[in-house]
Amino acid sequence: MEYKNVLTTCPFCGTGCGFFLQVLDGKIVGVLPDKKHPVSQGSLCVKGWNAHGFIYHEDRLKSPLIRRNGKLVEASWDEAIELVATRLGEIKAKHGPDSIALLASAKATNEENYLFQKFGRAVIGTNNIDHCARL
Amino acid sequence: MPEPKIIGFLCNWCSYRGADTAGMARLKYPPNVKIVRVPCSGRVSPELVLRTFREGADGVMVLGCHIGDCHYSTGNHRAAKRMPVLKKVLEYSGIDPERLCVNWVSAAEGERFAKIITDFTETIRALPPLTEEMTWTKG
Amino acid sequence: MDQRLEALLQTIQKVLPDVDGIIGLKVNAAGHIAPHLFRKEAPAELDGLAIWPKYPTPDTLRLIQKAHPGAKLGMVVRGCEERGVVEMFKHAQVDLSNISLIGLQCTREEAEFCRCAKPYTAHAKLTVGEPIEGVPDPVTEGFLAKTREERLEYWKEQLVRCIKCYGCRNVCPQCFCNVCALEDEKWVGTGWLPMPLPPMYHLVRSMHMTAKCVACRECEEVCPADIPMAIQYRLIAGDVKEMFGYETGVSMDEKPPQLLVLAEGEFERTGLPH
Amino acid sequence: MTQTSHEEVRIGVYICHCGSNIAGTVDVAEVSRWAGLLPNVVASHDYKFMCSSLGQELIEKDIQENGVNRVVVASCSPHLHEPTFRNACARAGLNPYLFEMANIREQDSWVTVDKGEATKKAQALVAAAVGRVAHQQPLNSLFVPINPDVLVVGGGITGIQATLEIANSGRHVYLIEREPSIGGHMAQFDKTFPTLDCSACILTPKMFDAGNHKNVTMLTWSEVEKVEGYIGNFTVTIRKKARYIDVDLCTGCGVCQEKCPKKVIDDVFEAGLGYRKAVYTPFPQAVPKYPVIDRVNCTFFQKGTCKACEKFCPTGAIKFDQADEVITVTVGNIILATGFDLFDARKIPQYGYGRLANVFTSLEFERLTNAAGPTGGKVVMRDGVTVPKTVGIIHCVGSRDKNYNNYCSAICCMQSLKFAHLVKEKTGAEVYQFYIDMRTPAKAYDEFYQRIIHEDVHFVRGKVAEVTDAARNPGEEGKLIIQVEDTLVGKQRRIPVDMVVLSAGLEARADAKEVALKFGISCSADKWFIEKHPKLDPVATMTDGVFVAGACQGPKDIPASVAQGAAAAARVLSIIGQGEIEIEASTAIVDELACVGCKECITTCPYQAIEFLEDKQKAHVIEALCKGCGTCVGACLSKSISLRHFTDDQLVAEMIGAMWTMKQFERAELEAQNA
Repeated sequence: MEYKNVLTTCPFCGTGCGFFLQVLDGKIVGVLPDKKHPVSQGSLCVKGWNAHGFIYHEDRLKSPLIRRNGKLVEASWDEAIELVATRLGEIKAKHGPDSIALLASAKATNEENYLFQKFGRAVIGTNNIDHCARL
Repeated sequence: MPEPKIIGFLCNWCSYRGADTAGMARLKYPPNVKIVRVPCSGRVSPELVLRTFREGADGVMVLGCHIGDCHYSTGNHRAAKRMPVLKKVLEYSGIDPERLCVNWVSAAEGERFAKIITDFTETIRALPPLTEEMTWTKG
Repeated sequence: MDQRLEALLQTIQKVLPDVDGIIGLKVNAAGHIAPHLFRKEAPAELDGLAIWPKYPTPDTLRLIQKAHPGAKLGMVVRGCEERGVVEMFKHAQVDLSNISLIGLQCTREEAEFCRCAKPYTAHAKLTVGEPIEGVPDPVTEGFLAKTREERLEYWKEQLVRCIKCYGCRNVCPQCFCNVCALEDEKWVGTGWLPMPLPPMYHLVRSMHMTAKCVACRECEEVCPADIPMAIQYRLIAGDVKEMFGYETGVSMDEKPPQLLVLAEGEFERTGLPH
Repeated sequence: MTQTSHEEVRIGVYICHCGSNIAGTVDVAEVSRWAGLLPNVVASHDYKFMCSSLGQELIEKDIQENGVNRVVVASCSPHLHEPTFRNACARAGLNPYLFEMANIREQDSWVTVDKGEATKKAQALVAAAVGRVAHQQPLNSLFVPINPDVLVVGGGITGIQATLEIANSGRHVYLIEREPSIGGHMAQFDKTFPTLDCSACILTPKMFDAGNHKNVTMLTWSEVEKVEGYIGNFTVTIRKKARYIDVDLCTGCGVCQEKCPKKVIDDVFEAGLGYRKAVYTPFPQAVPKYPVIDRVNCTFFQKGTCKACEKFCPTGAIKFDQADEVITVTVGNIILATGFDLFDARKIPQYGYGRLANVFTSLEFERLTNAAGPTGGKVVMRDGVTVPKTVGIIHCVGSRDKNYNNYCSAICCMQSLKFAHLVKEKTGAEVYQFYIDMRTPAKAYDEFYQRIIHEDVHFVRGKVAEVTDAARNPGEEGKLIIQVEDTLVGKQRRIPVDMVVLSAGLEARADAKEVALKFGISCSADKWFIEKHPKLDPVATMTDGVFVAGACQGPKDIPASVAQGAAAAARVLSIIGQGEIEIEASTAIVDELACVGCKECITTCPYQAIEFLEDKQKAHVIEALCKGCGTCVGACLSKSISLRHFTDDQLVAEMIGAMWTMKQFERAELEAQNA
């Protein structure tokens, strides 16, 4: 029997609210806002409150899926990246770099988002980059 | 001013029959109240009343059997305890609690039914339309 | 070390050998505080024992008991938390037969923060700190002085900020339903901010707090929009007491009044027509 | 018979003209045209009389030929024709719970003045029903076997009649009576109107038959404590009060009553005019013949010595150590025939009962005239010897009076006429009747009235103001003066008489409310038990399997009571004959996934119909006990419990249908104003 709270930062947007993950017997069972957190001061939005929801969700993706014959089937990361690279290359070759747009996510870290835009501008060669928070 | 829109939740055994009795006696009353039949006033959940207001009703009525005459023996006791609290919730939310009418009509009381309907329609007519009050910006 | 904390630590150390664990608050290395289950086998954890800010620990008890129904537990409770477990007990959500309550009496500052009328425990056999009298609730009293039109305006000013985070529902120890009416499109619509009026979310929630709200004010504390929603719950609690003589969280066996047959004189006090 | 929830909803709407009852006020053609445009409506008709066979055939044809799978009839109250149309649906193969009714007659055309408004209201009600019916689900009724045994509560003439009817048909009856003997009020009477035959002569054979019937278990000196269960399966707990007599040994010889030294005023059977012993049978022809010992007045029980009865009892049947016995019986149906109480004339002080010696109540007078009564049938004044020379009989005492009871007690006029005849016959005295209106509507009643008029009885029409012994002139000295406004002459009169008889009205039993609660039925404001329908179902109640008969349902004379006793028996026998019975299909159901086991529904259910499944920690509805009130739904915060046929979806859809229509009309009106 073990119950503890693990402090973490909300992954959903750039605000960086703090909350606790309630851990019961090694399993995350809920979220508690951190009342002493300098950013969120004990409050959360609906996303933060449900930040743990995906962890054990049956619909959670645990490996890449590739559509084969109209059906999504599990694939390895190498296969998936290979496919994305090939297809993006083909599109860029056929329609030009501006036929591709990139949509970044608040769920990724700053570093990841930096890499993402760099990939867009330097590798693909487009400025068509936007972010989910503008939706 | 538009006519008030009112929904009445009436128990099947007393108040709905009271409405029938008023009809059989050809008593006349305003047509504003549209009746939804429920088995017992105890069946009327607060959510149902609130949703009716949300839908644009200016007034809601919950009519049951007189205390002691409930077809389900004490179903209306629960309504008699739940509805006053709901009235308070309305009051504390700035919604006129008069917009919720809770009353008792027996199957024989056609005249009482017609009077309650007439009086309540008049009460609501004297208030501004609820949708007018329920806007975020004033004026 | 704070005197009250010291006393609490001593009491816990006294109880701990006889139970499987004690629910209390613990501070982590970064200075952040959250509920924790202090276990017999890890006595060193008690170095992190904390008392403020408070958290909705009745829900912690419910979570742990669900996984370990027979566990023998201690639990540090303030007045509101004690009332919380009492109500949850009456709703068959916790079992108090194996629970030792350790009452922690609130200080005046804490009581004032919560505008608390009952900052003390009533059932806990072991208590820490001196009980103090309740403090006034100027926010609720101020609201009560308003006219109906002013109340409506007041709530419009407050609720326009509501982002429907469901935080007040999530944090509430009395909101233990598996499925919540507030998530049912029939009762609470989705897709609009500010929410359309009348504010179904808050109206339904106020109604559901009847004879349930233990005035812990967790809902207000976690609200990102600083909406003082507990005003309504507190006023309703007062009315329920007046009409039906029921005080939430006080008695272990008194049933919620709205579920029962009218008792002598209650009908008259409801103000309904006879 | 079953439809899946996934099939396309195809609604048929039928607007009834009800001759001109609806069509005279509501534009039925317009409502029908408009209904045809509502979502999911595939057929819409208006017809002269939907309840006629041709109207019903219209529905059946649409179901069978046009694929209609939901039906809305807009006509009268569902209390009148819901069964009719449900049956029509069932005949056509559609589950009857896929039918909904809009009440546009009682709640619209009959109560609305303006034709345009009435039409709009009809449209709103039809839209509401259309919205609702789309969410309705087929339901199948539950059938439970009927226990053929019957409980009859009350051993007066009504209960006896019901008992005999059922017992003679071969079914078993438990007849329960709270007094030591069956017989009820009728056993106290001497003559019965209008035929003047002797009450005892016609009653006692029936009492004997009931008491000795092989199919009857008679439980006198007993009361029902608790009733559990439902139609077909009631469990009734009965307290058999201690008689202190071993009925297996007692022969009913009466020696104990003879030897008992304690005389007690008998204010039950003898209405306070006569005496009985502490061990007694209420009257000689009592059934059963066994006496009871009245503990409160028995010298042995009060002082610890005496036991005269025990000493003299030839069979050793006296048992002072007997205790109350609590038994349970199981029955399928219950008939309540608990009778009435007499209005307490003391409540009207100006009539002087209890204060002026020679003011008698009707029941006292019955005992006076009864040959087996305290005076041996002699009509004499309170002194026991003086024969009155003038008698005033006052009608409507406590009846038709807003200070007491608004209703007419139904028997007093005829009873008073009977009294007048008996006074005339036995004393030759002058008799005055003081009446408000004479009400003699039943067979041979008015003939009796005419006969009494010709017996030189004086009839004064007016409500008596006062009965007094304060004389204003020598002629009034020593008399009771009846002060009355004679409304036919239009003047005040003072009529001196020797004796006054108050025709006290009938009231519901003092404990009627508790009894109603016990049996799960309702009382009117006057505490009479409420029947299911005042005209068409006068002996059934809203609680299936519980019937009412006789004066407990309202004031009644003997013929009407007997008729109701037999009627209730017939209703019960018809249910028993079915073997099993359909119970309410609209019951509550718990969504176990959603239920959090907080037990609020269990606390609130008025019928203890919800149990807690300890293993699952969930609530569970016992369908056979659920009456479908939905109180649990109102209480469940997570809406994990719902009531079939009155679900939130259905009620919200119905409400929205009405609201949507009202808003449509409002918008149209605003646009018309702005244009």
